[in-house]
Amino acid sequence: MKDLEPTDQQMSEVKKNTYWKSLNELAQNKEYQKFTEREFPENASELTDGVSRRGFLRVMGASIALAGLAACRRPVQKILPYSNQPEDVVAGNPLYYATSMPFQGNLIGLVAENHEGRPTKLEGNSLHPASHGSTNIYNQAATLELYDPDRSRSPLRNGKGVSVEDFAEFASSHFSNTNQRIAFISEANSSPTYNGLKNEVLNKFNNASWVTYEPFGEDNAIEGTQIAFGQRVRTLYNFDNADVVLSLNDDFMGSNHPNGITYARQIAAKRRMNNTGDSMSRIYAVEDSYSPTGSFADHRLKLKASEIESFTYALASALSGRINGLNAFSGINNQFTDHHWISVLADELISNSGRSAISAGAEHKAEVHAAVGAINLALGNVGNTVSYLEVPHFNEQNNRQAFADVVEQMKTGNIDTVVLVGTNPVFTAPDDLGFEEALSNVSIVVNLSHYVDETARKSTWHINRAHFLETWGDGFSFNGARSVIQPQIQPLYNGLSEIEFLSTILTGNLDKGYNLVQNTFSGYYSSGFDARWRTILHDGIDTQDNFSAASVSLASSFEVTSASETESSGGIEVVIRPDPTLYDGRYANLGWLQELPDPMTKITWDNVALMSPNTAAALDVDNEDVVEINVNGKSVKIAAWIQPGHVDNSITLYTGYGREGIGRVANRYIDYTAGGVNTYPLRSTSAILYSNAEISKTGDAYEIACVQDHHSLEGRDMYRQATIDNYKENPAFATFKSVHGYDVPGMREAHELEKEAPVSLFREQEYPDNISYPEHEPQWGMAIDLNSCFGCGVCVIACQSENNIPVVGKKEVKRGREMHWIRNDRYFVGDNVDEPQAVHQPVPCMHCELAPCEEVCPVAATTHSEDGMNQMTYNRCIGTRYCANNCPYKVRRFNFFNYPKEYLTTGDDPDIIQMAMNPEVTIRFRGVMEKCTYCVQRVNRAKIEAKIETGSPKPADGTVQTACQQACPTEAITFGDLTDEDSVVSQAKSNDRNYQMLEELNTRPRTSYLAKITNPNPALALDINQE
Amino acid sequence: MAQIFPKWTNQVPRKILIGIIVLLNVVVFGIWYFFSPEYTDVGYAPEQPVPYSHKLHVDQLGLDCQYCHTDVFESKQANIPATQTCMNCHNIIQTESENLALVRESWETGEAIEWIRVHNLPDYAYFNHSAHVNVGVGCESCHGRIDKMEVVYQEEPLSMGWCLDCHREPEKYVRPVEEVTTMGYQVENQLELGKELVDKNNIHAPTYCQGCHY
Amino acid sequence: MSTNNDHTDSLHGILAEFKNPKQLLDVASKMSKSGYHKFDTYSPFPIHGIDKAMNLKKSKLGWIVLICGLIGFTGAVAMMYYMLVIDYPMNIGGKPFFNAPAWVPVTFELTVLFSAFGAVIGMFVLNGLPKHHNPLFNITRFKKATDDGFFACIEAEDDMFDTDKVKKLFEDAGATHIEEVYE
Amino acid sequence: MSKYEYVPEPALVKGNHDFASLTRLVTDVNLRPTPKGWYLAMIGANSLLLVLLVAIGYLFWEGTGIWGLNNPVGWGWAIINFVWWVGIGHAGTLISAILFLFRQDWRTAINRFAEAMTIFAVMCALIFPGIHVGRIWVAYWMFPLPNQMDIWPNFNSPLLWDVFAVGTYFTVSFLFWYVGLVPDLATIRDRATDKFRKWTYGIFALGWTGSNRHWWNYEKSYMILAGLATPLVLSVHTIVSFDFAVSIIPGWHTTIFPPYFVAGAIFSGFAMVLTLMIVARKIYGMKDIMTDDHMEKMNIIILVTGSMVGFAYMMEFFIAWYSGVEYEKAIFLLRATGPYAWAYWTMMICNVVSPQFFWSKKLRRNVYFTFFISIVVNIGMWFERFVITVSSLATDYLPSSWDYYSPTIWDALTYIGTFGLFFTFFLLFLRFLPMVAVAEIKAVLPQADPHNYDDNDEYQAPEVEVPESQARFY
Repeated sequence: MKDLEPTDQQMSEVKKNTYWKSLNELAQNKEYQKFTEREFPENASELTDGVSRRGFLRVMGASIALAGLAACRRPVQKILPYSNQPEDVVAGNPLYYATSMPFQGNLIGLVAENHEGRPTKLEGNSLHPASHGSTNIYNQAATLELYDPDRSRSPLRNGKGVSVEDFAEFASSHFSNTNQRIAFISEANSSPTYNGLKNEVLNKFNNASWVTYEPFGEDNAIEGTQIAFGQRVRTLYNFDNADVVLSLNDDFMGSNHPNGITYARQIAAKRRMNNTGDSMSRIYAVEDSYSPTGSFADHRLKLKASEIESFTYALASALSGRINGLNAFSGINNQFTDHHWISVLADELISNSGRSAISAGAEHKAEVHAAVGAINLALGNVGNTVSYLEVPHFNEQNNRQAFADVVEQMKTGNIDTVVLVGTNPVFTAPDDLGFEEALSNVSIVVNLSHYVDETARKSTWHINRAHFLETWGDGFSFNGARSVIQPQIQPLYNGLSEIEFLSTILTGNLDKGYNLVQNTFSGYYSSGFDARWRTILHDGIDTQDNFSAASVSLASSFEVTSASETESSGGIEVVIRPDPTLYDGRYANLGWLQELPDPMTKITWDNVALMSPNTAAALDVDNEDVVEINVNGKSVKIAAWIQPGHVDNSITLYTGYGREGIGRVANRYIDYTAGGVNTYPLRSTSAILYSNAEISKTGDAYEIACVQDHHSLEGRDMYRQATIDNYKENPAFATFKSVHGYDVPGMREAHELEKEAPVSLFREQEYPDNISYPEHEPQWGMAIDLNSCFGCGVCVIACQSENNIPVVGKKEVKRGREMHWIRNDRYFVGDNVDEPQAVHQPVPCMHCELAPCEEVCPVAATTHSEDGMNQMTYNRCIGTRYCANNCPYKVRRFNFFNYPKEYLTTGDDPDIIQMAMNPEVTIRFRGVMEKCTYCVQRVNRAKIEAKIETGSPKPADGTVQTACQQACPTEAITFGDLTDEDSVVSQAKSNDRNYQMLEELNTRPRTSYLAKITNPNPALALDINQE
Repeated sequence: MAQIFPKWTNQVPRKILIGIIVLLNVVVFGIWYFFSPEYTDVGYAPEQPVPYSHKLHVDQLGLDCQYCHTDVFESKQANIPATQTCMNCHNIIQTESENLALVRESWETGEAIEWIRVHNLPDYAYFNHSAHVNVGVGCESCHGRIDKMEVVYQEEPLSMGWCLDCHREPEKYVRPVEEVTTMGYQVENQLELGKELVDKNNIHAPTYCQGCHY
Repeated sequence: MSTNNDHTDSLHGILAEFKNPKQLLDVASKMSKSGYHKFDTYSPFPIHGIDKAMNLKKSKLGWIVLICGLIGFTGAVAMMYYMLVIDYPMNIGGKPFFNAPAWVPVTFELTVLFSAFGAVIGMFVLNGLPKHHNPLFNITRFKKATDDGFFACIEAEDDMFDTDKVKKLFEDAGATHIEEVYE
Repeated sequence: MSKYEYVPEPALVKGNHDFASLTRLVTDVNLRPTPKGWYLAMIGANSLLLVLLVAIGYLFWEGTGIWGLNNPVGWGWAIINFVWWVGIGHAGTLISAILFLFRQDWRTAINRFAEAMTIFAVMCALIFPGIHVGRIWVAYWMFPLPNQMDIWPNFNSPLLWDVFAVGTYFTVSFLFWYVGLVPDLATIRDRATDKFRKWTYGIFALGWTGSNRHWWNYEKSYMILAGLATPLVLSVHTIVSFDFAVSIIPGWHTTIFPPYFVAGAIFSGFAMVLTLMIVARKIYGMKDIMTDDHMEKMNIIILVTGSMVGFAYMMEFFIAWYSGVEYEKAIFLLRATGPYAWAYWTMMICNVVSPQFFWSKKLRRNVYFTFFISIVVNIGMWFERFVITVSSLATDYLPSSWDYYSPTIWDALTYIGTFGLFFTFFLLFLRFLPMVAVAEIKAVLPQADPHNYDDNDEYQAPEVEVPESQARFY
């Protein structure tokens, strides 16, 4: 990556230096007028291929009648070179800059790919400990958020558009009264600059109160450590050292966990099987709803969320007799005391003392976290698999309590001004607090947010927030690495970042975020700052001053306060969780995330009431039947969905849907009702995770767009797995012969003829020396390790971002026309209907050497390249769909409509979303087929670079990473040159577990799978058998 | 019974047949020629906002292509020079020229000069300059004798068939990498030399689709 | 356009109508046995056995069709070979460029297509059709030839043509009407 | 000739017709003023044609997405309709060519009619491959035309074979039809009284005189065309079946398809001819030519081909089981029991059960029952294509991609619209062209045979002695 040397000059001389650009700036110059004619604001750079590329196929279709005439003379195209060329920019070559994305207040290090000044793709920063080079779905979707045309575009005063200068003027007058009673309600933020400003604010305003409010977060975990250790610290796991992991309803690998990328990477690394000699960790999951972590576990126990607490105490109690430090739990007797799992887990944890880790779901009570902390401490895990970090920006008081107190103050009229920073409590606050009502008691409400959201509409002042890709910022990763946020583009709508916003409130001036951040960092270094700063910007991370580990001991006052016997009420309970693809709703307007299938249910565009088959039968409902869920007088109507593996008598609801008025995507897409139901009204302060509910069937039905209709493998062999013992006994368990007991047809004859591939009636193409492919080219191949995939779906989003895959909308998904080039199949397997195992299998194009799709194309639009890829030539395609029919893997996607047009043109707006498009990939027009290309644009770029540098078009191993591979947090996907025997992918393919899907068809896929290995505990396996 | 058709009508079918044959030939030839880039694109010479003369700068003043198109060996694009590049010299010479008014304006305001694109490939055809010039495809092979052009025009059809001519038989066209920017390069033993260069530079010009389309 | 029996026009031949297919068959046999060459018979449908009676030679159409069929066959193979092997060989599904089994259907179809063209066009060419103007159409009665009339005609160009002899021959054969046909 | 060896045919033309009366019977239809009923029918057909144009227009504007297609099911009604219409289009050429080669003189009553139906059915069929592609404006890339891209079609693709097969079939059928029409056009030319008809029919009659020298080449040509059309007609549905059989999809990938498709095509084609014939002969009073004997013979063919198709259905199951391929077994079980079982059983009842009624001679000769079954058979054959096309795609290898296909209103409108096209052309045919091959049917009258005249050149009707043992058949 290249480093960017930002100077004041670059920031201030926007006009001269066209590298940075904003729409408002454009509005004043004449390029802006052409903005709608051309599809990109390419004022800054030479018109690239990509710029006009995307328009072409569309124009071809729209003006077919004109084609004959227009062919005589082409339309005039203009090239706009730089006036003064920035030093780093080589027109046509992308630049890469480090930055970071704040997620739940913690930073994840990223590298942004920029084309002529517009970031188009985000990758993980391999130097950053929260990323290790990979990303989660929200990181990938951030580019779309940046170019979201529905983002708020200007400050609003009582709903009327004003300028940011007006706000500065207001701030300097209104906030000159330092004695007013101000409540600051902020999102979680780890930024040292921000927290510095927070302290300044609290110093300046005598009667100010500051609360941090997040609808989901680590509040309970922090309270738990307070109870257990008397310290408000962060729990950080190091699964690299954990041989046994117990998750108590904690989806720590999932996208919503603030440290999910790292945890997933660690867990997968601990379970990687390169040969039969390797060992792997064992994971136990106790959970109510099926989570990706649960699907990755070796053993999974279904418990209602309300039972987790009792289960935890029963476990602690069982351990208390055998190890020291858990005296507080001795004598607890509850319904789980005699549970088979308790004794098995106790044995397992004790025999792995110091090498085990127990985690609890973030929303569980503080007492549960306290108990888990005590157990981890007693087991000697602290320091090995668990550490506790002192986080400087944690507030002293309980955030949730503080928030409730502030709301109470607002209600009673004791607050004059409320400042809301990046948070949306009108939408997300627990219903019993009555936040909206409380807010109406406050005379001045100032809000900073990306969208004119529910809270912004109730505010006196709304300030449009700058996206993190537009602003300077800083912060810490979850594990405490200090990082910077480096802007990639000038704010498109002149928004303010949260530090600029606070600074304006403090000073009344519009300060530049760059100065604020640089000041913070220059404070850290008394000498040599400039060089240090350059390194920090280049690396995106400051290696110094990370969080320090707290030494913890059990608080002397620690005791189990809550009732030891928490008998569940027996009724149906409702559990409310953040959505696996939209989180708390802040990403609801991002089409990529709306259309990303839920990892476990494969539902897009909506939330549903997840329930077990038994519960559904008891309620007499089926998929898509609308049920009314009533909790303490509040009710929502939502479609039911049967989730195998869900605990009985429990319903899981996701938040984040049912948003109103924030954008076209979140509200409704095209002409079809989507966007789900707001479930926050069912949440209350006393029942933040679960509460008892009454369910009734309404008799209505609501269509749900689920991308997978069939969830059983039907006994087929697409997915292969074995226990580690079986693997060691029979390392070749995954081969076709092992699975079926006989060879692939034609293979026996092939052995006789000493050939490697099955013999068939058909001749194959041969190059000289009897090889199938020319030697002067690399031969690409991919291996997907099923032992690492837990179904998060980031590969899907990364591919969507890299390859300009359109969003098609709920209606089209419902019709079965989703466009994702890589999909993540999820099957439920196993003989036990109540305890199905969920498995994940990513399926991109297999790039078959003997591709069935190629033979049937009448116009040779899909053929084979010399580097062994199945090529799809869009501009030759006439759209017979025969190739898709004839693909046994069903990986081809057809543009039934002009999806890119609907997706890229957003009504009356300039087509700003097009700026998110990768200029190196053709936008596909209506009527053409498309599919995974192995990211051929990356491959070809690498080949050209290698050819120029070395004379050979074979790039060094690792030079080319496909988008899915690069994004994958568990490194499940490997890609590279098969002619290089030492390449990572060749190594992976030589693994015993390597198998080809549908090998008997003799399509010879270049993409193969490594079978999954599970590590069950014999004690529990027996248990299941006995049942 | 009266004759329905006069006697001369017996000649009509033959005439119609000949007519159809002639017409078909005309149509085929017409489409083949008039609908091809050879006819539609070659010779496109739009008037540029600044009357920049390649003939003057290249032929008479002897500037190398790379003086202005600096990125051609590094990037997929042979960049159109920034105004800055013009001003390197025109700060000093021809500072008052009317023809250069737009250049000076651009330099002062920072706004781009809107050049008209001459050589334009369809958006689905991915062409990389660096991949070509680094293995000895000369500028003039595609752009013609730029040094003789007062106004730049399109010399070659830039059609797929035309690209394939060279991709199939690169030895007919390649030259030593040092000679890439040479105008009017010609050797007698092109085929022999070309074959040597193809071997030396390990040229395997792709003729599969993904070489250019993705 | 000529009028009926316009004697200024040259004589085309003599046309006679007969009652039924049997008579026509008989007169056909008589005409050919008498040594006439330029004669013809006309009927609304082909009459079984009249080819022998008229001493017609085997039709050359079969040869024309064979040649056309061969053109279709070789043309198809040559076209595909040029396109997929010589001009732009592409790796399609890992199959060899010269993928003979896959070419059978198109080769067959083009062979049939060209043969059919040969059969139809050849037939019309052999019959000298289209010929919209025909001296026989001057005879009103000749309309019946496509309905229920059976006619025989000896053309004036025949070496042995003699109006009286011809008329006599037709009369003997039982012709119901005899007319002179003028150009 | 011994009377016991000769199994005589019932008279092909009923009633006391001679050459002239047959000419009048057939060609008067074209020469009479247009009946009002024809206009009414034409309005109906044109309305449907308009529906087709609207449906296609909207398709051009919006894209193939207006149909119910989805990801696993890339081919839906368009391909079903294509195969169905092509199948129907097999009857004409079969009757003209194969029955001609087998010297089945009864074909003369219906061959013109069936050939016309063939041509119009193939036209309806040809619409679909043209419009079902995503980018209709570049569909011409399927033809091997020289171009500046220097790229050619892929002759390995069954779809391209289809282009050549159906294109050839249409061309040859049309030529065959036209060659047969020429003498009859001459008949109308000679009977026409107004100048317009004389001119138009005259131009297309090409100056036909009925010369026996011409007839000689003509018959040769006709026989060669029949000889060419016979393998052609078998090849066309064979190649259409290759669209499926050459693929890799379970339920498609099977060698039984060519014979089974051809049998099905004949089956549906004869049914369609019957449907049309029963109505037309009533309206136009052609019962003397298109007799109940014809209907019965065709019903026997329907019975035979229907049973062949039924045999094929069962053989598919047997082979699926016998092959031991799990995907193959699964797809056939799913057809009979899965989400498309309703379509499968509709097909079975219509195609396999309904023709079995024709074992009864009484039902074979019952006009109303035949009409009913002929329609049922075509419904069944449509469902056969539906079952093959959709069910295989909907549930193929990977259970994850299984999806249900349901059509939209535009699928239905396009299909209905093709009937508009079909009937528009058919009505024009009935009105303006002789619906029976007059010259050919005259040739099979006993009067046409010179042997049936005595020494005084007087017609003697041949005596037919029907042996006792055979008599019950007639």
